[in-house]
Amino acid sequence: MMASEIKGWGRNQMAARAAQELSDGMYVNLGIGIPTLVANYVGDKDITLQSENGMLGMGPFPFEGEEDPDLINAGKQTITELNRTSYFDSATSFGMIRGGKIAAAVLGAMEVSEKGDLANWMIPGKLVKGMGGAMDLVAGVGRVIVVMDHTNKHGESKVLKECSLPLTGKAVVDLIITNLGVLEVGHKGLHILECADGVTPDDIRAATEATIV
Amino acid sequence: MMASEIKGWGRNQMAARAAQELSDGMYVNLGIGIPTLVANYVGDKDITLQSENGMLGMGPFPFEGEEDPDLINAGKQTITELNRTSYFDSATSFGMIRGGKIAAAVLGAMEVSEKGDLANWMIPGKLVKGMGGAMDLVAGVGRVIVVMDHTNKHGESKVLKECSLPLTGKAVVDLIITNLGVLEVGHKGLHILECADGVTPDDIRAATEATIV
Amino acid sequence: MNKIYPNAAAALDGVLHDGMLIAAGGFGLCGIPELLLAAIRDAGTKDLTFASNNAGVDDFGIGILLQTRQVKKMISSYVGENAEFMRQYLSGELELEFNPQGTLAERMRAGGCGIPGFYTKTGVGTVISEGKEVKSWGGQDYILEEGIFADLSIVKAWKADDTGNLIFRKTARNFNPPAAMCGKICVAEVEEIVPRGSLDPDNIHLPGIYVHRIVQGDHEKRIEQRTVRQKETA
Amino acid sequence: MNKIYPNAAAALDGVLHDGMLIAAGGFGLCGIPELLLAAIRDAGTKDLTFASNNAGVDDFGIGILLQTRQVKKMISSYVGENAEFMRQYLSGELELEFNPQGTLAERMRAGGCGIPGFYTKTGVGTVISEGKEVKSWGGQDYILEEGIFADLSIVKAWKADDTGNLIFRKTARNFNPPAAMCGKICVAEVEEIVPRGSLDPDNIHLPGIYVHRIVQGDHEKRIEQRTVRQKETA
Repeated sequence: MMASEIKGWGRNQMAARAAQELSDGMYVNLGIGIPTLVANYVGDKDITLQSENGMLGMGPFPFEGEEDPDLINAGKQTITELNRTSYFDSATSFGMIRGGKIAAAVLGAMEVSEKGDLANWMIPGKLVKGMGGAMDLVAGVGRVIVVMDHTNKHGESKVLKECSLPLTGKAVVDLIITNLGVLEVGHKGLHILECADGVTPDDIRAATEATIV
Repeated sequence: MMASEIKGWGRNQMAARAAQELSDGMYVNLGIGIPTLVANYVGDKDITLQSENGMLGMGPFPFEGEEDPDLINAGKQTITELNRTSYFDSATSFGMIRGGKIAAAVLGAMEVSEKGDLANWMIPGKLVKGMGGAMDLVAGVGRVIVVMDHTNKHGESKVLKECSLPLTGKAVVDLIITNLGVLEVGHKGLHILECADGVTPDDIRAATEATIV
Repeated sequence: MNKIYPNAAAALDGVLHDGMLIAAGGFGLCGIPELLLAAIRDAGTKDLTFASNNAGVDDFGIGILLQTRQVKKMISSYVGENAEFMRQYLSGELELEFNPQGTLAERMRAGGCGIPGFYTKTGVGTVISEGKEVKSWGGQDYILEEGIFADLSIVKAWKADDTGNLIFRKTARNFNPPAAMCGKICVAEVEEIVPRGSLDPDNIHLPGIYVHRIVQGDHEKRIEQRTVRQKETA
Repeated sequence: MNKIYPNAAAALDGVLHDGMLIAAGGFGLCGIPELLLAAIRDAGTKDLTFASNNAGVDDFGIGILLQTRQVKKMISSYVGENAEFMRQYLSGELELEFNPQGTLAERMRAGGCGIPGFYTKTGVGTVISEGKEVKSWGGQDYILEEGIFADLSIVKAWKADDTGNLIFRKTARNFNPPAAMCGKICVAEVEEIVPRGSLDPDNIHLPGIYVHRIVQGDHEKRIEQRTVRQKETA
């Protein structure tokens, strides 16, 4: 069976799996895309979401007609506040990120290496939009959790011995959650912690270029 | 006539002279002692006083019975606020000092050198209390104005070729106001800008160890 | 001390010159100094370098100065959402210095606080670290980043009093305080000027010492991505 | 997530150990964590290093820990007003590291913001610069100062909500926010705990992310120098 034929988890299942990594009392930063969905699966855990443009305690999207141009998240989407919310400036916001006060960040990725290197901001020769806050987040937060498809649209592994794209951070990733399962970044390579529904460890090995120990 | 016999200006006259250096719209930090008196002589100039423990817009002492333990100045005295007042933390306060946002500081001194070196925090072998915010102020503010007696209690010049006491700052003083007059720190030495009442330039030269050009 | 100016053009009078470095507040289109940017466009000042997290969109924010070719260089963390930007950048007309977002914010604050350099681990092992001094603490490498010292700061606040004390609203605060701190001159545009004494001294977000000129005006406050949820029907 | 503790001793349970570095808020006797200092005295923890602008007076503030010989070292800018301090210092029982006040505040903020070092011109050419790296920008020398990374922060605020959002009152804010930021664990004592949602999100002085434990209690709030003016009689 070709790795590219294996489906494993869908977007929501990956998000739900990432949510399991979060525990009560944590302050967490969620990236754009699948990571945003993680908020739907925290259940009754007391999680406070940071938006790096200057907010702790990010609430859901507003109801139609209640959008506030002064209240957006880091993806520039209109959002709402909660009864725990605080606002602050960008220097303070990244101070808490750089200072390790954010327990975890859940981010998407283009590539991850077996050493925990992360590439998610730039494809040379293509339109380059910038790293935004990603480099600060991966350098600063307590735990970096990557959520992404295991392979790209050509069926090639995105979990590599070495990243081929320019890095967002070096040796920063702690956990990789893909449609095929969960991999932990260890000192000597990756460990398979869990396989997605209908996926075997061998399926993961077959779909992975990086060293799995 | 011995320098030590010359009186020149009193404390309030020195403070009044220092106040002439301040102009409309300035943010100013006043040290303890004679510098504090400067506030009495700003007239209708729009001066905002900073207290480096975290306040802009320092008001006068409170009326009896209205003292607030949460409202003190850098000399730990109870004070009041004004309708322009803002409060902030110590890192922000010294950020504005270090960042050159305070136009002028008026400070007392033990010794000043002809190069603008200032010593006002420590006498070796004596009780050492610490520099507090003095080193930050002299390094950071736009203009450092020293107000002090021209000579010490032994009649010795406090305006020297070189300071003998440990420095608060090197080449930081712009203007020296003493009981004898006003001296500006120039590239090649001190310039007499003004003599106190009944004091001649020769009196100042006689009372000064530093080079006056 | 009169800090209040009748309009944005007056508030910028005498402080603009070709080739200057301007630090601008705002994140995306949120909390941007839209009136001052329009006034800079009208003034025609050229060869500008902007330290600003974003570059606006084609017809709003710094984007309007890209259309008129007034910008020589951007120091930014993210410049998507702007086709004209990309065209000028790819054709070599526009210089671009990418800064990680937190590094950019801290560089502004540092400049305002008299700190010419600071160490951060953000960007270690990436292109951002190229050519920068590296120093280790506890076995971890950090790179030296420099404070930004701007010729001019332009910021947008919610309310000001006439002494320049500013308050911001919700996430429109963002880069405005650090941007305001790092300029030799800071001009602030606000939605409302309130009487002295009506802002709570404990809740001034940016003390008036940082703000040299103030202008009040109507703001479009455009929303970049309108996202909503549906009210559940009972 | 329960951050509220019944008393200062409970709030410090498990976080004290001999030889630790504690960052404390307060300026003079204003805004000091008086309940937590008393609890540390009662806990008997020894060989403490305090990063604190001042050392209290003989019978209040950090002074009470000097009386019990629990302090090994002070990192401070000003230690006057404390005879016992001077006695221990002159006899060699107590180490003292003087920091300029702004350098101390910035070192705390830097530690809290993941900045291990920054350059400042404060102290250049003085004893403070001895043994420190020097670097020049624009012909001006700056010295390298290091971030403070404390084992514990103890601070005093006016009000807290149960998520740890804090607000301070007037000049009692002072070193409390930077001190709170630089500790692995931060314990805050407050005059009042208010319901969640009753603090204005725009006016939180220190977000709850920095605050791990909260205790409410009565504060003496001693005045160090009572200065007054006379009411003019009409």
